Amino acid sequence: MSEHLLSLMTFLPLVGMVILLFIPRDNEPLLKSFTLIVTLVTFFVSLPLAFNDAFRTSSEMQYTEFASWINIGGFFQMNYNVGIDGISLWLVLLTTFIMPIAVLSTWKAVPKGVKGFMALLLLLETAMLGAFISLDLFLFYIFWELMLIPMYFLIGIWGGKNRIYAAVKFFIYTAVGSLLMLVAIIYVYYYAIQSGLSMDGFSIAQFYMMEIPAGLQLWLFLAFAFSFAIKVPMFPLHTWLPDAHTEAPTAGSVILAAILLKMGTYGFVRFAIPLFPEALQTCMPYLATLCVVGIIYGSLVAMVQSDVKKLVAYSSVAHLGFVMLGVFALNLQGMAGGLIQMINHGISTGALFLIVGFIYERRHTREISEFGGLAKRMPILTTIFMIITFSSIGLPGTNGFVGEFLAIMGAFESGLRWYAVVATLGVILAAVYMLWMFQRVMFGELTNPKNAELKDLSAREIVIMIPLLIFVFWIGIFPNTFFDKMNPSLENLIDQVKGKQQVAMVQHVDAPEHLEFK
Amino acid sequence: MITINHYLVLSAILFSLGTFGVLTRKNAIVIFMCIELMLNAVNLSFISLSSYLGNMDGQIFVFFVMTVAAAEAAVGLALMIAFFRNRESIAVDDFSLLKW
Amino acid sequence: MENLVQTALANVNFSAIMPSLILICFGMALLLIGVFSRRGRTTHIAWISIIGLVITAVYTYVDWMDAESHFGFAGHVAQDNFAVFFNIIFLVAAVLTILMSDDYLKREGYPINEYYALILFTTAGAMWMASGTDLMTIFLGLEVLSISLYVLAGLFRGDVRSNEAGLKYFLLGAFSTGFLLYGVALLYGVAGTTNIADIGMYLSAHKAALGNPMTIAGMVLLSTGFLFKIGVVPFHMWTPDVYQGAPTPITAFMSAGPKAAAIAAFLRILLLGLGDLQAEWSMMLWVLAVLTMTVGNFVAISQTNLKRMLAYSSISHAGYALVGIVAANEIGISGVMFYMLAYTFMNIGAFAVLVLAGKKGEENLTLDGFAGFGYKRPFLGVAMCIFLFSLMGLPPTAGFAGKFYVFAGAIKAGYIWLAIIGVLNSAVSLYYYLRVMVYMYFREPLEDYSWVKLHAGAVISIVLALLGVLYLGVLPDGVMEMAKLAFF
Amino acid sequence: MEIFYFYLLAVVVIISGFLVVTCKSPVNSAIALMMTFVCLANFYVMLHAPFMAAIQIMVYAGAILMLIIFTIMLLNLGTAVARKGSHSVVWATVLAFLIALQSYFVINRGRPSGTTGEITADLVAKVGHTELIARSLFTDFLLPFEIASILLLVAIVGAVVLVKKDV
Amino acid sequence: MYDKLWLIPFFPLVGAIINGLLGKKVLKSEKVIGAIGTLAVALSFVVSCNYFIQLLGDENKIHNERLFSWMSVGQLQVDWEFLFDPLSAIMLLVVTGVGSLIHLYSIGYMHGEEGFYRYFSYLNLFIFSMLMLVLGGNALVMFVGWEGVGLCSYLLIGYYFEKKSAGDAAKKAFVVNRVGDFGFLLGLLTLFWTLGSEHGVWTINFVEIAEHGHLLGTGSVVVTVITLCFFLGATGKSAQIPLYTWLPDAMEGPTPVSALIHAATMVTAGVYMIGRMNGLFAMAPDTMMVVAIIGAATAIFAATIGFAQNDIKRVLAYSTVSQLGFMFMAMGVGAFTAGIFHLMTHAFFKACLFLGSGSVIHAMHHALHKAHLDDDPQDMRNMGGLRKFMPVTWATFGISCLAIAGMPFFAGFFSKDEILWWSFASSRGSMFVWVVGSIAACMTAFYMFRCLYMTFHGDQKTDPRAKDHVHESPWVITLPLVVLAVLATVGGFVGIPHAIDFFHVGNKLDQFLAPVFHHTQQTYDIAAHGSASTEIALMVLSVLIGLTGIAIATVMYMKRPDLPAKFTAKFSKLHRWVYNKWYIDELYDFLIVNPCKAFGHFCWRSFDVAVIDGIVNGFGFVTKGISSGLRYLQTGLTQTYAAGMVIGVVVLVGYFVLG
Repeated sequence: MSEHLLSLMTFLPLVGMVILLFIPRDNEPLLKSFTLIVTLVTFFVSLPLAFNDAFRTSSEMQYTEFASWINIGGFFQMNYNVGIDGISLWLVLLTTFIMPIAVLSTWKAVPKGVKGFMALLLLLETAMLGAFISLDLFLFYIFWELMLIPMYFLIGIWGGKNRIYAAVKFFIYTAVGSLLMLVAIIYVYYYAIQSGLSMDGFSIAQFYMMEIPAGLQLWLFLAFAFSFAIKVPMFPLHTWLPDAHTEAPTAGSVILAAILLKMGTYGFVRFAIPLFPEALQTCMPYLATLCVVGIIYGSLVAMVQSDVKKLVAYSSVAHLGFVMLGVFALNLQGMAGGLIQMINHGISTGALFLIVGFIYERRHTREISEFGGLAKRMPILTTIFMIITFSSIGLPGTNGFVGEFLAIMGAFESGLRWYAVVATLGVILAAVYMLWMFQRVMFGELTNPKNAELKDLSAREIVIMIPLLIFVFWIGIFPNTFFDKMNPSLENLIDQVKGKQQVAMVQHVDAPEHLEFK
Repeated sequence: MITINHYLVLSAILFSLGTFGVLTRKNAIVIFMCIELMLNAVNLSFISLSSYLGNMDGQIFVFFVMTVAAAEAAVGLALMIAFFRNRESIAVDDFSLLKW
Repeated sequence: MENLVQTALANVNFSAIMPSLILICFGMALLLIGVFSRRGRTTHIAWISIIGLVITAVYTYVDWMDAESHFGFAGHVAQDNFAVFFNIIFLVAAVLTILMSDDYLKREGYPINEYYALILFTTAGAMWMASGTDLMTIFLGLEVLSISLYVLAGLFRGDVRSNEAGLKYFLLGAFSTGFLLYGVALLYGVAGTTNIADIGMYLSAHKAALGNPMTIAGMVLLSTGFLFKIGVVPFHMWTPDVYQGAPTPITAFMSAGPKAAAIAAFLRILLLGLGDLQAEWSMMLWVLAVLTMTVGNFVAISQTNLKRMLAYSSISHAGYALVGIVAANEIGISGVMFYMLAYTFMNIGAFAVLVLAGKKGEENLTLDGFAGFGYKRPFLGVAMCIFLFSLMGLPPTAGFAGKFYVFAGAIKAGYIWLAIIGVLNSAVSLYYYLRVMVYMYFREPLEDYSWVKLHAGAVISIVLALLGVLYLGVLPDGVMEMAKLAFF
Repeated sequence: MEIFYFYLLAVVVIISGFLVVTCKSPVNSAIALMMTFVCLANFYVMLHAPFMAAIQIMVYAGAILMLIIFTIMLLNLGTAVARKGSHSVVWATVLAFLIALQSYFVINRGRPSGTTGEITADLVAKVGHTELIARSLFTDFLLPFEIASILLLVAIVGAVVLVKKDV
Repeated sequence: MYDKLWLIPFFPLVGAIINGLLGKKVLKSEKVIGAIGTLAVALSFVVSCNYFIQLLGDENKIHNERLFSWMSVGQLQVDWEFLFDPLSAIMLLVVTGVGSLIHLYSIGYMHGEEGFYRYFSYLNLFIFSMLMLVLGGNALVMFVGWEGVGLCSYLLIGYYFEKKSAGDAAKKAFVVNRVGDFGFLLGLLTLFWTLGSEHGVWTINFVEIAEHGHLLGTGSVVVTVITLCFFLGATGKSAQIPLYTWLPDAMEGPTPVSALIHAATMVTAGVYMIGRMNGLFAMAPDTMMVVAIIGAATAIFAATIGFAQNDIKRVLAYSTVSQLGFMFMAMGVGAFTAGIFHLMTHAFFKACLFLGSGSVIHAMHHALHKAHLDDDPQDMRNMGGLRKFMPVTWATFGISCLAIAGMPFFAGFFSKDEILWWSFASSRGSMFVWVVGSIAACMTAFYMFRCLYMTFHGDQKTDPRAKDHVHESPWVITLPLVVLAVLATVGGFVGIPHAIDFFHVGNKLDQFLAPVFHHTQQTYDIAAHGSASTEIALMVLSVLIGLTGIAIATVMYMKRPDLPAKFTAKFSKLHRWVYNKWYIDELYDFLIVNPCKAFGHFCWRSFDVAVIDGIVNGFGFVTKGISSGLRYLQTGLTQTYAAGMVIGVVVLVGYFVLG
């Protein structure tokens, strides 16, 4: 059983989708509850991962599965090669954890085509899980691209009024990056073969072993980084995000924020950085600058938004700036901070989008100016909203603090002191825009008559929020549950990268006559 | 003494004449005739080369080119007639519904 | 006299032309049956022709199994793996086309029974092109192919667009034949033979001949003939018009079968005949590939008629195929073969959807005509989406696998920039493919598409195409191995 | 002596070719084309290919051209309505000129360097051209010959399909 | 032995949760809710007392109680741990003691508010965070409390969230505090990083910092930077220049909140924090000097503003700022004990003052409400002569005024004089600081008595219709007043200065705090050198100064009530500036807030939308442009196509053959 756990977890939603297609389209309750069950089952299937103590001790890949998929002798070979370590573990769990919530959140929100909606959600889950668990670069790429399709439809069909622009922008923006990455993948593969590695598919384990001359690394790294940076999104490649978020339906935004964006950051941690450490060294200052600019810029722009969802979207840009800063710090604190911050962002921002969704379902507007004084009508929402707000501000005791603190600390320790200092300013700005928004939406007199009759959260909506709230505090107070299992893998990763960088410093690797450019 | 080049040059001239015709004439049938002219030019070079090299292949090729020309003539003219039935014209400028 | 007959018979080797032979026989049979069957009744003919094709396919498959090349007719044909692989492509194309044709022809009011015979002949011609080892055979195959296509394109004699398509195709085709022949003549003059292998041997034996302008001019002119058929910029201009004007199934067929045939012949000539000129032709094709991809994709963006848009997209796909030829290494070439097969499935599939979606006269095959189509006709909508994703080259579809191998070949051969231009182009292409989906799903339906009937034939061909697309996408290695074996 | 004859014919060919391209009325062009064919036949004879000359006359002048003229008459196209695209003429001239130039260049620089075969003028004279053609047609070129037959079949069927009025 | 420390913050937390979750639906009744809230704090007060006594009898005065690990990432090992030593012990008593009194008071004061449960759960939550801050055994746990109190003050200031001003004030408070926290974080990071990477001590535990702090080197740049960063944090929390502006606005909150948070406890966190890190600060003389100067400057600056305010709570607020200035002055000159001492006494009398004002406002509010008037119940110009209506309030208020004015043998007297003495005689002190301090003291006396007179004395200026509705508050309100007044009276005797220690009681407080401060003070020989006579002389002087202040007040607001008007008329410009708090808020808006917003707008409109998206969409447009250009090559004319082919051929052949 357990040796196929990952596959089971990954393809369960797909199977679910296929079954779903046979449910009559007009039987909406069944469709919804079926989807919910599938996602829940997936979650429970994935649960054992969390309680496996192997992660505490070993940095090895766990639950690995290997099957030769495509093998064309001489040309190339790709395998179904999956497994997880401390790095991907929590992202996988985050995915399986968020999905049921997302499904539950759409209970009333989907006006038409429930069937299609649910089917796409399930497809999306498979794609995302696949991307997180694949240890084969090619396999990763396949899932990576596969993610675009459902998201494109989710935004385009069930989105807001500007949805078409947003959907197409999202798709092309992301695809451009990944196509360049594809070229780089193929190139690095043949390069590996040419430099005499016996490649077993596109297995990253073997890619880690190869030595690439710095000049070449730079190009390849840029290709990878470009694609990941778009997904993260890092300034200045972030402009697809506000549109996509604003137009997407609630579930879409939640998944987009909570999981899809993590693909980019995860890509950096898993591929771009360990594959091309020297290139990273070269680009570090620029990348770090981008992160910091992203933090400040995102906060400033978020501050002046008039649309709640846009505001949250821009705040994501800032938060992910912290994540990337921590990751680029290349030390344990930084990386652990970055990783935990990925989870935090998933939880907090996901929750924020849910809340915005709740409000939107009631008022069908997201203009801040339309609100004010909701606190009087909906105390429960206010309380939850407040907690989430403060967690995303990074109040100690909530999850946000742990992540931001460690990320900053990591950056601080690794020669990026001044970046860290500026980033810390971002913490102030976070307070400014979040609280200002909160005040304008929740506080003040209840002037707008349309808000007078708002209902407070329903039981379902509370049920949706509770798990998120639990984790807000859990991560804030017992983050070690997560760190214990991350650290070995991270330490290993860091040693490896640092080691390579040292080697590169002392003796310059001279390439075998590498593929010439024509 | 007539060298091979004489023939080749001659065929080249004919060929370009044919091209010129194809590019300028408006009447589809005339254009087709110009194409025939081009084919004949090619035939000329085939045969001259064949006799210069002293092997049959070239001439056989011409043999088939003629067959093809005949076949094309049949089909082509049929097409023109069909078109003419609908448009009362076979001026090339008249078949430009499909564009851009 | 005796010895003449002996030598004549000595050359005969039917196993070298068996597939085309079967098709020809069936074609003639169909003509006869057509004569004796009531007018307007074409269904049985269609099915018979399919039987013929299937038999041929089976034979071809068996032929593949015993995996030995058959030569014959004094080195005019070779039924080698290469030919067999392409034969399969042609057969697939023909079957899918015929499946969707019957009801279409009836709807458009031209239930012509010669139609099927002509398609079989076309297929045979394509086979001769693929298996011909002598410029003469290839030329004749090409002509059989072209002439029947002229007819098929202009089949709807009452329809001005169809006439126009046929006429344009005919005039330009004949014109390009002129250049092709001139090229052949020059090469003949240089090498003194029209047998590809001999030309190759001659050129590699006499390096001096490589510098001979006649050789290179011959190479270029010869190529133009095939590039015309493949639809490469700047010889592509007939494509959109003809594709738009021709009956839709024919368009589907043209975009797959003949294109593949031309590529097959072209590959054989380039690799066996002109292998020593690789530097030149790969350079030439580099430029043309870039031009083709770019023009195809860019112009497709501003198209509103789907047939025309797909025509331009097929131009750009020809460009991708050229990328593999430029690479001219094992993976590149077998990539091209694979790509042609994949393209056959996805493109014919897409056209099959159009066949079903069209009203009589097909005025409604525009983007606006597809508003909300996906809701009203879910099956067709989903199928169309999958075909489009495959055309975009998204995993896990055949299109992705194909593009991947082609570009992999290019990269392995070091044509990084070509690959980059290629992927950027496919990024551009995303836009107009996505737009179709935008109309199908993101727009509210304007009409109820009540006229769309799911005819058995077309549906079968769509399903087959879907299976092909997904199979090639998920498990490409089997076919890829074949292509690899086919590479000589 | 022969060379003069060649030049004479060449001039005629070129002139008639030119007429084909330029004549207002398609009929005149057809006549001019006929002239060209005949002259070419002469060249074939000079090139020791009498049989080719014969079928040149028969097929081209006899069959194809007749067909063409027949069509012209059928569609009674008078002088082509002169929609003159003058600039197109200029371009065409330039292009045609370039082609001529290039081919001239090619022919001058390059030279046909094929492996010379055994078919010499006196062999042709001795055995007879027709027989030689026939030999190779029925031995080496059997397959193309068969294909050609299919080709004609296709052409016939096609022509019928395209032109017959009813379905 | 001290392993039950966690109970102390635990009770308020439980109280907060119970009231927060069940308050609205289940408990409902104010009695129950109030009881729970008060009880929770009272319990932790009891526990604290217990441990306090235990500590008194204990040689080892410093106890670090580790609960469980928080973050363990590489060298960063952070635990949830408590530090219980004399310093935190005293703070515990103050917080829980005053806290429980104020809870009791609130029951009466908040009576009938709809958010009653909310109020009490917030208040408990505040006590919890404050206790975390106080008990925090390492900088990070302290930071939890540090931001926690910020959060609670946000919640409580914004308690009347319908009022926009309340919302603004709350936001302002939190954001300004955040600026301080920014400093705190940076200081923490630099400290951790420097100690770790340069001296191999990876720690943020206070005890270990105190132990290894010296490694940083006295007066070194890094230690100065670190301490300055921490001090920035302190200025934020304790409303010092330049970050004091939030405190006056914070008066939007209910009065007990102002008493508890913005007078007694939270705002003193900065002082406490410096006391915690006295080792580090002592190592950085420059920082100490900065602290002293800022403290002095704040003390006098705030006092000036206090002159012209008419809102009773605002007056108190500015006096708080100014008193905090005193405390920082103390810290700055190394008089750590004195600082903490003043912190304590200030907690007593300022809490008393606020609660008194609360009682007045409460009364006024009722009166005006009954009379259906909407005059401002907080405006002193509507008061006067309330003495006869509410004697208890008047008495307690008066006592506290005496205390704050530093009248002999009231609590304020001892603490303030010790501060002034140290600032005069300490090795880190200076004449200048002393002078400024004394003037501030004088002004304090003046405006406090101004306040007293305007409120309770003179003839009543309240609207006649409301007059007879004014009456004394219920016992739950008066009881805390009395208790605090008593404390304000006798509280000072725990720290009798050596000079006037005639009965040799000794400075109990000093002795008690010795384990925390003496080591530092000895290491960096910080001490007040001077003869007892000088000290006594100074004492007399400062008493006189205080008296002068009171005298002026008496003259202006009792004997010649027309004078103030004259003055304001005479120095109208000055008065306007003072009245408008020197326009500091406006300055900040102009310098920081507005530019930020403007820049934000610029980034969004002009960069995000215009430039980046401009480029992105630009690609689209260009592509479409090219496309619609190219498509017209497709003329539909066969001969164009043919020409295209010919051109292609010509170019290719030309390139290969000629080229």
